[in-house]
Amino acid sequence: MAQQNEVVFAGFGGQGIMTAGQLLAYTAMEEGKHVCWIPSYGPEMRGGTANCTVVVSDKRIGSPIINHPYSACVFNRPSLEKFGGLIKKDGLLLINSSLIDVSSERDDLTEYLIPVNDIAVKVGNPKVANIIMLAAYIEMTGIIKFKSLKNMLTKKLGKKKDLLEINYSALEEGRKLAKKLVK
Amino acid sequence: MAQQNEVVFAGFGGQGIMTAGQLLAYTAMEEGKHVCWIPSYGPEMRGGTANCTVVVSDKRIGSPIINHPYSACVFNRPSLEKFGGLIKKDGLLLINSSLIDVSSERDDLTEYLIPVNDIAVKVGNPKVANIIMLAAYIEMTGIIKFKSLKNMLTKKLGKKKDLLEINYSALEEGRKLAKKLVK
Amino acid sequence: MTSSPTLIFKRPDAMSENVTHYCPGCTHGVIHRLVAESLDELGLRDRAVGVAPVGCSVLIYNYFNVDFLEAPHGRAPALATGFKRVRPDMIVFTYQGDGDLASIGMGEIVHAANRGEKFTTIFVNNAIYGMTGGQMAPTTMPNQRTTTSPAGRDVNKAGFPIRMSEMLSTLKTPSYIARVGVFTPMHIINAKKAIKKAFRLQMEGKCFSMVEVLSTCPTNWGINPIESTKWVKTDMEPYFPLGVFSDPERGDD
Amino acid sequence: MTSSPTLIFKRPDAMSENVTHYCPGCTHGVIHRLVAESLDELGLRDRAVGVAPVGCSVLIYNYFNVDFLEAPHGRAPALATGFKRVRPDMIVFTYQGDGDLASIGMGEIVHAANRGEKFTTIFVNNAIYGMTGGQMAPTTMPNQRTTTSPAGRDVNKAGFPIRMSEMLSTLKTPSYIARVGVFTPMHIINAKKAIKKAFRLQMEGKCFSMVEVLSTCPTNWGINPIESTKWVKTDMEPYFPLGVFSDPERGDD
Amino acid sequence: MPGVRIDKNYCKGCELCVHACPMHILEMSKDINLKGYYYAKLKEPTKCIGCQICAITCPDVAIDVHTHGSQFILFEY
Amino acid sequence: MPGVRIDKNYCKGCELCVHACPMHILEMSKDINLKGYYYAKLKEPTKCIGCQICAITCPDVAIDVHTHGSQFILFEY
Amino acid sequence: MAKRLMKGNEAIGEAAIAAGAPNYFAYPITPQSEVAEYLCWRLPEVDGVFVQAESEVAVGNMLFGASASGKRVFTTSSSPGISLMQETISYMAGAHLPVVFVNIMRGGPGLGGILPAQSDYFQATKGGGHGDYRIIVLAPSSVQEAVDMMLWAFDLAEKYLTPVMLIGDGMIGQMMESVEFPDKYREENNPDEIEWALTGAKGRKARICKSLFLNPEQLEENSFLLAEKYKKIKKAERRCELYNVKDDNKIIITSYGTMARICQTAIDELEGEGVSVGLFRPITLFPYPEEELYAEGSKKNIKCVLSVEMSTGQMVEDVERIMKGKKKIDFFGRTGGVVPSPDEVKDKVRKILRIKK
Amino acid sequence: MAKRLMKGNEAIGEAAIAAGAPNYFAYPITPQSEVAEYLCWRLPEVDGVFVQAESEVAVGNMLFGASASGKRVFTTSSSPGISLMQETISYMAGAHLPVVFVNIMRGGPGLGGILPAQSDYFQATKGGGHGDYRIIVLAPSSVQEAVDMMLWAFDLAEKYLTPVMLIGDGMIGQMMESVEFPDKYREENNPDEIEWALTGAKGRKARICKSLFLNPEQLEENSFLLAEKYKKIKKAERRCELYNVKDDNKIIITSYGTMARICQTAIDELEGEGVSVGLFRPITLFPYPEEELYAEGSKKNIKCVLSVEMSTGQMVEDVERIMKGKKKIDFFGRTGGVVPSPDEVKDKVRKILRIKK
Ligand SMILES: Cc1ncc(C[n+]2csc(CCOP(=O)(O)OP(=O)(O)O)c2C)c(N)n1
Ligand SMILES: Cc1ncc(C[n+]2csc(CCOP(=O)(O)OP(=O)(O)O)c2C)c(N)n1
Ligand code: SF4
Ligand code: SF4
Ligand code: SF4
Ligand code: SF4
Repeated sequence: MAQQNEVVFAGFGGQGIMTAGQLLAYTAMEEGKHVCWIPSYGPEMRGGTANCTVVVSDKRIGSPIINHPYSACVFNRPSLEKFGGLIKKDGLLLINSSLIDVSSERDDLTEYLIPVNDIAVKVGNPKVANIIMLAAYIEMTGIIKFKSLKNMLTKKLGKKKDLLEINYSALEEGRKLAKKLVK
Repeated sequence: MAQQNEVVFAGFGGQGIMTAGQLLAYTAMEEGKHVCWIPSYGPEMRGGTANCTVVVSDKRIGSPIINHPYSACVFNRPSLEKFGGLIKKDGLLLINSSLIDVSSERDDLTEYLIPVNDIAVKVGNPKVANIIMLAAYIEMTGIIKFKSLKNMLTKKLGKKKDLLEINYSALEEGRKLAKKLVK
Repeated sequence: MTSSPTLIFKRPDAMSENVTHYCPGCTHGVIHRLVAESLDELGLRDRAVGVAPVGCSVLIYNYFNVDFLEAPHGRAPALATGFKRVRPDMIVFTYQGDGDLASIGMGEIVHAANRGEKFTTIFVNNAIYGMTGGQMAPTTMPNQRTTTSPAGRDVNKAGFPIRMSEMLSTLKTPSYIARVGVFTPMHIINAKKAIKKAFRLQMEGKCFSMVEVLSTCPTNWGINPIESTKWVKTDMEPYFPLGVFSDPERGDD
Repeated sequence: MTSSPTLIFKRPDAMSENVTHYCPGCTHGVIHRLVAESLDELGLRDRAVGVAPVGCSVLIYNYFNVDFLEAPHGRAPALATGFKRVRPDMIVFTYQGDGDLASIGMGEIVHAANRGEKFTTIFVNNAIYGMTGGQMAPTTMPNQRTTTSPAGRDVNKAGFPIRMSEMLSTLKTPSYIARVGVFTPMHIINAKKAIKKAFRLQMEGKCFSMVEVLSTCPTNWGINPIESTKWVKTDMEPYFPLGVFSDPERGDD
Repeated sequence: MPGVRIDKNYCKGCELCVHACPMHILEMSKDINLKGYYYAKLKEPTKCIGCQICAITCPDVAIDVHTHGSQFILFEY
Repeated sequence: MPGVRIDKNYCKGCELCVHACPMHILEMSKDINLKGYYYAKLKEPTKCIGCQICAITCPDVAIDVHTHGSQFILFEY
Repeated sequence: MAKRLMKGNEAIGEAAIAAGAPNYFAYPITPQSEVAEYLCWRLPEVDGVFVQAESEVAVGNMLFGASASGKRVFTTSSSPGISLMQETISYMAGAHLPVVFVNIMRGGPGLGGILPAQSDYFQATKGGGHGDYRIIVLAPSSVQEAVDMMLWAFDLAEKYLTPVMLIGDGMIGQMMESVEFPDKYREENNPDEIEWALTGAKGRKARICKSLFLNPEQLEENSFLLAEKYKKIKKAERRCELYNVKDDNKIIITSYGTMARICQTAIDELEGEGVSVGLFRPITLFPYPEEELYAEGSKKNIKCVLSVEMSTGQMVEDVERIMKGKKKIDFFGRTGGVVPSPDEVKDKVRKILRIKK
Repeated sequence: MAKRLMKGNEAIGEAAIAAGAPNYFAYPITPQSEVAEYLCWRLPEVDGVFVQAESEVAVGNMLFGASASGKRVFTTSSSPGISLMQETISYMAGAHLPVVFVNIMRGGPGLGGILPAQSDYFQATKGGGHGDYRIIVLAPSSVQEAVDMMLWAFDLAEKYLTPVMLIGDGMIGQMMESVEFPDKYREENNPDEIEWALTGAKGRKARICKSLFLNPEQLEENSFLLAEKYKKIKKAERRCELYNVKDDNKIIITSYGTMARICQTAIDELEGEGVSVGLFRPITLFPYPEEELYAEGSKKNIKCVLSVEMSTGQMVEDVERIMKGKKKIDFFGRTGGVVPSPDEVKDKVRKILRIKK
């Protein structure tokens, strides 16, 4: 079977969850991959968790709904609780350790703790926590090229130079940390 | 097959067409027969002809719509034109000769001309033309008993003595004429 | 010395030659003619589209030399909105009875008026459902007998008749709204003016316009045509006063 | 000398213990409480039936200890009519948003009011469609930005906001119709009086009653709750003036 | 000199014109038309003042009005 | 002596009560409740006059008002 | 009770009263406005409720509200009016509410005409609204049957807590036949005895009548509950009538309502000509008497199952499905208000059997 | 044109513009309100018409009016909203008007929920309104297909002068996928070139757009005309896709829309386990690709035709009918917003084949 990767981004509304997923999807598409991004839009939306799933594949994508994704990036505790148990065996779980002080308690996953909020504050804008997570995720999976993501950010943010700079830093920080964690 | 008789009453609105049919149906029902009365309620209603069909039978009635009735009582010219050709072979056609100066031009029917409006005026109320026609029809076909019809009229008109008298006369006149015509 | 005769009153061009199916003395026919004359006089026949209701005037398209659409019961204002929005260069009008407009079509007329759709509505108020055989309408008068109010309209259960013109003219969106009658020649002459003005305002792209016309239904009222016109005057007009309720040219909006 | 404390303000009995799903600062919650308090104070909880709308308050039944019916979008007044007609001994109320009541449900509310149905409508006017994500409502203010009027409501295309209380009070059938606000404590106190009176009039079998409440939607207005209450005062109230528009006890009908 | 023409086959015999005519010169005929209606007709043609009121009144547009020469306009229509 | 009790788990942190209190004795806490909201709390309990205005304002019926002994009624509610 | 000669429309109204359901909400539409015209004076005599609504959308929703009270309620309408009730029917099915609808069908689509037709079969039996629901559909073929079925319809509606629809073509509404009503009319429901009725939360938890389930598992549960209900209905409530069904039948005609009576006349006349045809008349259209049709239709002697309808072919799809390819299926229909005559049916039969007249 | 990553709802809106149909009338409803939110700023850019109507009943009728002008028009809605349009759909079918409806289906019946479902199959394919009519029903399974089908839908609507409906579950509306639009967008229709369009009776006889035929023969004629049209459509416009259909398939799954994609994943995974299953995906639901299904489904190697739907079983009735008893028919469905996983489909297949996991 062809290569397919699935990732869930999950957290509170306002944490840039949807954007992170869309950025990944856009970039993968630009790289010529098949992609599908799908949000949850159910009753839990108001006040609860927000999440989206991105599927990236070399061939036409079957089910857009992934009950057991290969990987997840969880930004808050309810999300960990919801998705921690759903990840495929041998899958990957990235936990925002700035807000989550527990782990999945699974031993069949590769699991990393990344304090994305803390790093974001360090970088200079608490809003880029999602980008840091995304960068780390990409670094770890190689699902898309780091450079492509950077190009995509450049394209999307266009002339907002300041913002772009901070996002660049976020990317680098995420990548750096990922490299450190993995090795 | 069991005995079944069908008759169409047709004329202008206001000629008592529906009432004549209903009287027949009521009476036949009282006599224990199966009956079905059905009006036309189509687009022709406003300004056009009004008609109804009565089916009287010894057994459960099949089709309530009779495309080719055994008999018809037509009160005006458009009705003659509409139904004259539809009557079953060897059927019976009663024509209100007060308003219709032609005949069906069919030679396979028993056809009688009855000037019911003229007789009605003579009886004292132009509105009983329909009763005269009905009486004649009953006399000719024996579809119900004359007495039953009289009883029904008595029942329906109840205490309106004057009206009842005129209706009785109408019945008698109709019967008389029918007897004369048939023999 | 005799000259050849000139026709000073004749069937308007916008009307077809067909004899209507209306009952004798029913003033639907008068209202048809007023619409047709207005279209002719304003030169609009060529680019007019009418929207027929469900009601006695459901066959109105047979009586006009004008393109026509036939709407589901009550929805003519929605059809007119759809049409006019995609063809703002055309002249669109609905012709609706009181059951059609004030009962089932209440939502559509209020919203079309409120959006200020640039079409014209001719609202024929005859205080009854004509076509279906004389049932109570939202405009049926208190104590008026109909087939569904055999003891007369009971205002305690069915409420009072709805005055559409008054109601619609409370909307802030500019509009032309007038109530007229066709129960005497003088009233017909005034009705014509209102209808023509409604079309003129549409022509000028000004506003939504509606003319409510008090009409008769001799058949279902159970009285003759002359009695019917009298009944409009004595029984309907006091409750449904004639007049202009909203006028963009009067600057009262 | 300390006595044991008495509760002088507490959650009304007619309300359940559930935390609402409403956004922080949304005044739907206040209005719920006013209804519950009114039912309690009049002793009506036991024989009350509410009709929920489709809108943010679709789950209202979770917050009341009262029997509830959930209506199709806009049709609550028809359900209430049906219920009240067969159970005139019960107390029936609808709770409806502006999309529900003034847009899709226009026909139903006008006719229920016009028939003088003896139920009470709580009409929550927050100038927007809350539940579906902030689309334009019939009550959206001129130039107000919504997801379907991103450049602000264009009155030339969408018309002006509809003032339901004014419109319904033109009907001749007796009714109690008032507009209140809940944007300051003082307004809440007055709102309560109106709502309680509406229920009292129903209890007495007098008339149809409707209280329009100017409410907030901080989420879809995109401003915080305090700003929101201010916006009601500065932007909504001038167009939607508070007051009693129709009152059977004032004898103006 | 003005005059009216009633197309008897449009007429439904409602009598509104007869009632409306200010000169009282219309009446219902004793014959019926194709549709079975007693139609309106002119009783005293010479008295017609060309006011058009009968025509304006007729719901069935059965009436034409014509004139020989100029006609005094009684009202705007 | 009157007092208010705010059930922090009903509170959604809208701040309307803080704004409404005529005595300015409410404030938002620095902690969050179960739902993640910064909830309202009483800053200076002793200054409470039992006017009920905070409770009347609260959209989430998070506030109770009680009194020891009699309470002056400031308005009809 | 004595026999009465009554118009179908009026008899339907009286039958509802007999069923203890004197609560009627309606909007006029031909060919059934006589129901309202009858009930507007008849209901006050029995302390019933008559409301002329502003539209069919309102009618549906008045029924919705009234039904939730536990009282028996019904309406009558005709094709376009029934289309306007589809959203509400879906809601009431979802909320498990009993209610009886009568559709006196006229020609369609659109405004169509006012004469008899049977072209709303799909709408009634498959569900014209959205979502996984069905309604019970009954098809009377005489005025007496319409009366009997009204009584039965309320039983079914309450037994299964579901909307029930009687569909009859315009003839059923317009014709007068003799009819008997039960000697004893039923009492109205006492809402206090109904465990789901909204009667005020006095001394009990509040009740909620709804079709909203934001949680998909709960919504699915409700749909499965409905599916379970339909299964039970299919098992217990199928009804049909066989006419002239014999071992020498060459053809089985399937036909319902008054159309079936016309077929019956045709069958009688064919029998006289020595052509043996049987009639399978479904009385319940949902649940369709599937086993019964399959049993009759697949007998050795049968060459063809012929669906005769006043439509361009709707029930025939069910017949095809049910017959599972066992026999040739044929169709004859007239529509738009044209009522086929027995002669036309006979011609069609002869054509199938290649019999020259 | 370059690929774009777009949400289904927005792509559907853009596709209509590409189809030369920038005339949109709508009322908000989840899960498709983004179409309106997208078009309310996008349409003014292309001089299109955007009207937020007061209700879905009004939407349907605005489309009715606008379509009669000869311009291309469309709307989008979701299940309850579509139920409210049934009367008008029947009218437009009867009046032979082209129009495109999009139903982004949610769980029902009633208010139900807002999550994806396929339980409006009956309503769409059998006609939820009254009278003898059908509409063309298309079922895209990806955002790109939704776009392509929007273009095709307008072609079909105009070719056959009929309403066309795209039905997609909530996923189709909510997901983002890469999508391409045609390089050249179509021009809007020129009404003056359309012989039935209402353009003003200038120099020609007045045109009437209607579904009313009081004369039953004429109404029947119109119905027969419609029936003829549907026959042509059935002949020419059936579309389906086969996936993994091979001589060793034991089962053919029939499934449409995104549900088919889930089945596809299940099929891929089963293939890996050595279980061979084929997928028959109808792309047109009306006309249903009947011959094609029968051909594939009745092959010797097939044991069972399994209909997989997000409903309690609707399309399965058509499958039964079409398969004429040739094979065992089975059904698997989840509903109410519950989206079945590939695993559940696999389990069902294994169960049918009695394979232990
Ligand atoms: C949806 C629907 N409901 C009901 C009808 C039946 N119907 C036809 S005309 C009419 C009312 C007509 O009354 P009105 O609008 O007052 O017009 P009039 O006939 O008096 O001119 C009704 C209820 C219909 N055709 N469609
Ligand atoms: C028939 C139908 N159309 C549309 C919807 C979608 N819908 C749900 S709530 C709503 C509007 C809510 O707005 P409003 O009534 O103002 O209440 P709010 O949410 O602002 O309190 C709409 C359009 C629906 N559920 N049913
Ligand atoms: S029924 Fe009434 S409204 Fe209709 S044509 Fe006759 S008089 Fe006119
Ligand atoms: S969306 Fe608006 S109306 Fe709805 S709960 Fe939130 S603030 Fe209140
Ligand atoms: S008004 Fe017209 S229809 Fe009536 S009697 Fe005079 S000519 Fe005839
Ligand atoms: S008003 Fe209520 S919800 Fe808002 S902050 Fe105060 S206590 Fe909390």
